[in-house]
Amino acid sequence: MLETLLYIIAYPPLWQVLIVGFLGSLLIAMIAIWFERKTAARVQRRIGPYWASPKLGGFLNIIADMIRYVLQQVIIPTSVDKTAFILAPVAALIITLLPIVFIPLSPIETFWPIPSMDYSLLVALALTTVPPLLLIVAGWASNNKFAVIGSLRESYIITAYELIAVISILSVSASTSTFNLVSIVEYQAPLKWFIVLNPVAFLAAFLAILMSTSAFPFEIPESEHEVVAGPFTEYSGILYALNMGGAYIRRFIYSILLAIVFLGGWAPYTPPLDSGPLMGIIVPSIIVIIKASIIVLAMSFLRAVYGRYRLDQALEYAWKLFLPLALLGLGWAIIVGFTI
Amino acid sequence: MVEALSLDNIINSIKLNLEGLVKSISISKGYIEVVVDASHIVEAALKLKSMGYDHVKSITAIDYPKESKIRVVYHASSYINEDLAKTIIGLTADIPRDNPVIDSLSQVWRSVEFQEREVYEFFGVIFREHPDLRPLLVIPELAEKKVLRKDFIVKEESIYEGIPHKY
Amino acid sequence: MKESPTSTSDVTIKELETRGIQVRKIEKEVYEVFIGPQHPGSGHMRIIVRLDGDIIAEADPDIGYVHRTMEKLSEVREWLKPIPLLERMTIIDACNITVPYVNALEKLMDKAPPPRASYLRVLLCEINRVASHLYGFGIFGVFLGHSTAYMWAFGDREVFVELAEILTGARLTHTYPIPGGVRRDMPQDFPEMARRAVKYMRRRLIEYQRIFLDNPVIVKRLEGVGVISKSLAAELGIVGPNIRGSGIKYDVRLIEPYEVYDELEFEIPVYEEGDALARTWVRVEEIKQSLNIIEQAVDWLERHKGELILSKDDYDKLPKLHKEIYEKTGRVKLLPVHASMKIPAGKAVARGEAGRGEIFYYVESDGGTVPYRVRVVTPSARNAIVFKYIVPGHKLMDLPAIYGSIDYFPPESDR
Amino acid sequence: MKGSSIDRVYVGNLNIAARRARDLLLGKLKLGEIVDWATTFSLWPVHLLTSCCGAEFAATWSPRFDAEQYGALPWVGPRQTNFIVIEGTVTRKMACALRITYEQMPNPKFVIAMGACALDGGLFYNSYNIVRPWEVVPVDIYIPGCPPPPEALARAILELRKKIREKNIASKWLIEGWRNDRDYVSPKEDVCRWWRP
Repeated sequence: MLETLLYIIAYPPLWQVLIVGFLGSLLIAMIAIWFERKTAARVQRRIGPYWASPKLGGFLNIIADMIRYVLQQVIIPTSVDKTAFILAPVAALIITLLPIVFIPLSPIETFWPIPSMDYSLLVALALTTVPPLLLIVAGWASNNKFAVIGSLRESYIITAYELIAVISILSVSASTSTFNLVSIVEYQAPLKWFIVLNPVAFLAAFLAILMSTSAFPFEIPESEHEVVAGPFTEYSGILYALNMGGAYIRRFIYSILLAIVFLGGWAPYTPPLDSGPLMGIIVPSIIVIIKASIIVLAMSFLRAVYGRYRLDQALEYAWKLFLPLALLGLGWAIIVGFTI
Repeated sequence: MVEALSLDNIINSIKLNLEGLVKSISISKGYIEVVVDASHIVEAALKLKSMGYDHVKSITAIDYPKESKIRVVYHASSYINEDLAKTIIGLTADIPRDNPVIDSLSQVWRSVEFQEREVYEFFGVIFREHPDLRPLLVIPELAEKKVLRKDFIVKEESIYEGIPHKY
Repeated sequence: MKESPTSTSDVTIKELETRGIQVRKIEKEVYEVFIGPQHPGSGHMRIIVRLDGDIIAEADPDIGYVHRTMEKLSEVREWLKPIPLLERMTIIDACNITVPYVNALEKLMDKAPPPRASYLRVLLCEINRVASHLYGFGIFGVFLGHSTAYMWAFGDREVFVELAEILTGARLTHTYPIPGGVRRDMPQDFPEMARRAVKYMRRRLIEYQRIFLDNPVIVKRLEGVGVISKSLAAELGIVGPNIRGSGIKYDVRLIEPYEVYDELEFEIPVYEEGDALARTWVRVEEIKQSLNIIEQAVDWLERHKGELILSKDDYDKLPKLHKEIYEKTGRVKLLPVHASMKIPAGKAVARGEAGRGEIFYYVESDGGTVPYRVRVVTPSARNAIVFKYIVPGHKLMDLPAIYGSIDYFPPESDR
Repeated sequence: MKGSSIDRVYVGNLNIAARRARDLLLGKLKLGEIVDWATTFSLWPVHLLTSCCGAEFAATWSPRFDAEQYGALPWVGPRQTNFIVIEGTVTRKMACALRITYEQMPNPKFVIAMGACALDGGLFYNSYNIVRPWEVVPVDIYIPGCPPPPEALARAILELRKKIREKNIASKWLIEGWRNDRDYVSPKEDVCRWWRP
């Protein structure tokens, strides 16, 4: 009975897309928001959310916020382009979740959502670049000056970080000579994680993700002191929650990719090829999720420490510093590929 | 008595510089009052500026309904010159209440620009050649009422005396 | 960006108007953005910004959202009542704002406060100055997205708000100075508290420097932004830390010492750069100097216990009961006659150095029970001109940096 | 949908279905209470500063008082928030901004009027440039004081929470589409008449 249930849960579309992809990322996003508010509060010598659930350290507060947003009135101003206004955040969220389909969470073929993982890294990476475009659509459809400026900034940032993210994450392929994520994980035997072999590429990828998900110190498209809420200025209720949660979910999906590519995936545990659903998929996925969460939480912590850069400064850093860094990482990866 | 001496010096030099423009000059509490004719105010301001008075602290307008005049006082002082910084010159001009027009000093001192707008909205004083004469603080509807003039009466509850005053 | 609503054709305008949307044409080829009054980066004002690309072509401060007509109301209230009224304009810097008004009244009445009252005023003024600088610092921090700086500054500001509360009985609106003295004496254990607060704040300033002022992100944002040259600063007539950040050594406490500032030792920090970073540093250095002054004032007050805090002739007029209350609690209970007192006719000018800069009062009396005219020019009112002349030419993201660095406080500006 | 055959053909009677779904969600699943609970812990004030009580408003979220522990987090725009704190005097210019901000907020939304000036003018009762906030927006909670200390504002937030929970304001508002326990306030005169584009 339990065995059957486990097999049902571990059925790839269910497990990978719904449980890890949707529920997992929602949970991690909520934890990240909670963590962000709590650590910021701790650094700032206060308590942060608390009285909603004193025993859980105020975690239910985030759920309360979520329920409030979901059930609040949704205002669609008369001046917006209605179709794009409603569809953009929904589509952005769906496309944000899509890369999870191409990310293996276990070396066992039966638990993959797609039959072959040969070009999984490429496809997953390609899909992560789409959602920001929809943010631009959302901003443009809002017909609000702050939203337009916000989405313009987003577009500048996209051009800057996309190259860095792609080069630095793909650089591992130069070492492993494969786009197969499973092979990449297998290449990283317990002590050969790419964060150790190629820290430069990891740093570049980390910075690119910070820029991509507008985390501090690159929170420029939503920089509230010039452009209120950036592309989301006109959004209310559930549509705003989708947008706001979307950034965290995107950060989480990126982090899963990073955990697979740089942090050794499900290492140190490697499931034997004949293991059942519990040891074969659930445990490795949890290891990956934990690794990804650490990256997410590290990103959230930066809010407490940094201010934000100006747009031109961020772009300057991206083009003059992070891009060479990513290229250096690529060169490093080639050397790694030849030597190890 | 270095203070008083330098004060005398300053008064003398003002008298010298603004010769023919000054109607009267006197030491008031905290500032030197220099009264000039309203038509000469730009000239006087230019001369004060050349003496080193580089900014204006305040433009005060005072309404005297009995004498049917509005007095405009530019309190000028200096930043760069530390000796002059110790004194405030009150460049004063009287203008008729029913036709309050005076030349703007915004071409002389840029720091007066916003305060002239303020005097304009509260007293209805029109500054000629001001670059941007619009109400600054209140809505246009209120600016038309010239609220700081004495005939705009604000009711006040008071236990000591029957207020509002009649001016 | 230039393509957007500016060049909307007439047809679309008509179409939008039929849908009930207000449309108006903008003459220039610019993108007009209204920042405020409901905007996280505006406070109680609106800045109409016209953008050319990302560069601000024109900025027009639309102030007056907090204009509460203090000058007019002062004209209908008895001489003492404008004190609580006027301190509402800079509620975070209440004592500094009211001391020059009281000074002006004292000039008109030819009355001088006893030295102890002067020292108490200076003490509260400096406590207020620290609190007000920390307020500005916190707002500045959050404008740059640095919420920790905001929280720290506001948390530490509470220390000084608490000190002021112990001294005067009110968190913000102290109504402390009155013509001829102050309203309350210092509590017995106050010096100890003040010294501890000073010690604590000195330590914290080092931490501020680590997390905020030396933070590479913040330095990058502030360096060379909003540069006001020395001559331009003088021409615009801006005041306070802003002008001292531009290399002009002008501080009313130095130029025309009021109260007992000539007996105290302190320095006026001056920076030559004139950019946003220099202005921030001036504020931090000023906090340090204010802490020194607090220590000196507290020392003096401890050495001169038991002196009067009200001028001699006022004290002699008090009935026996009120004198007893004063002896017991250190609280001055005023007579009703104070409320309806008459001040000899005349006009007086007084200036003082508030947290944000020089505050100027012109008070005219016609010998009645109410002022004939009270003109107050606040530091922020004079700094407002910066928006018009300094902001253009910068990027939109520099606007909060400049706004925060000049420490503009709209209620103060609007009166 | 009356008279149209579409609703009958595909999903039965839409009205009855909606009513049943509502009864199920509100009656058995207590969705209404969940909404009220969520609203009480998610009162996000909008960033609108009307006057000098803003100093105490800011202090309320400072580390010493930290109103964020009650789940209240000042947020950027009116669209994303549900709660206005009127910090003191509302001038004629600000009344326009206040009304627009209030109308831009999604339901359910609440207003706390802070300070004596927001009650009835306070020190500025006879000023020519102020309006009473209750003439502009419907106010839920008033806080006296000039300025009220941060504790008072925190208390007001707690009182507002109590009110929402006891009267089920948030859920009723969502179900009925408007708020029934309080009169609808619309300004007698056009508060934005001075603003002519």
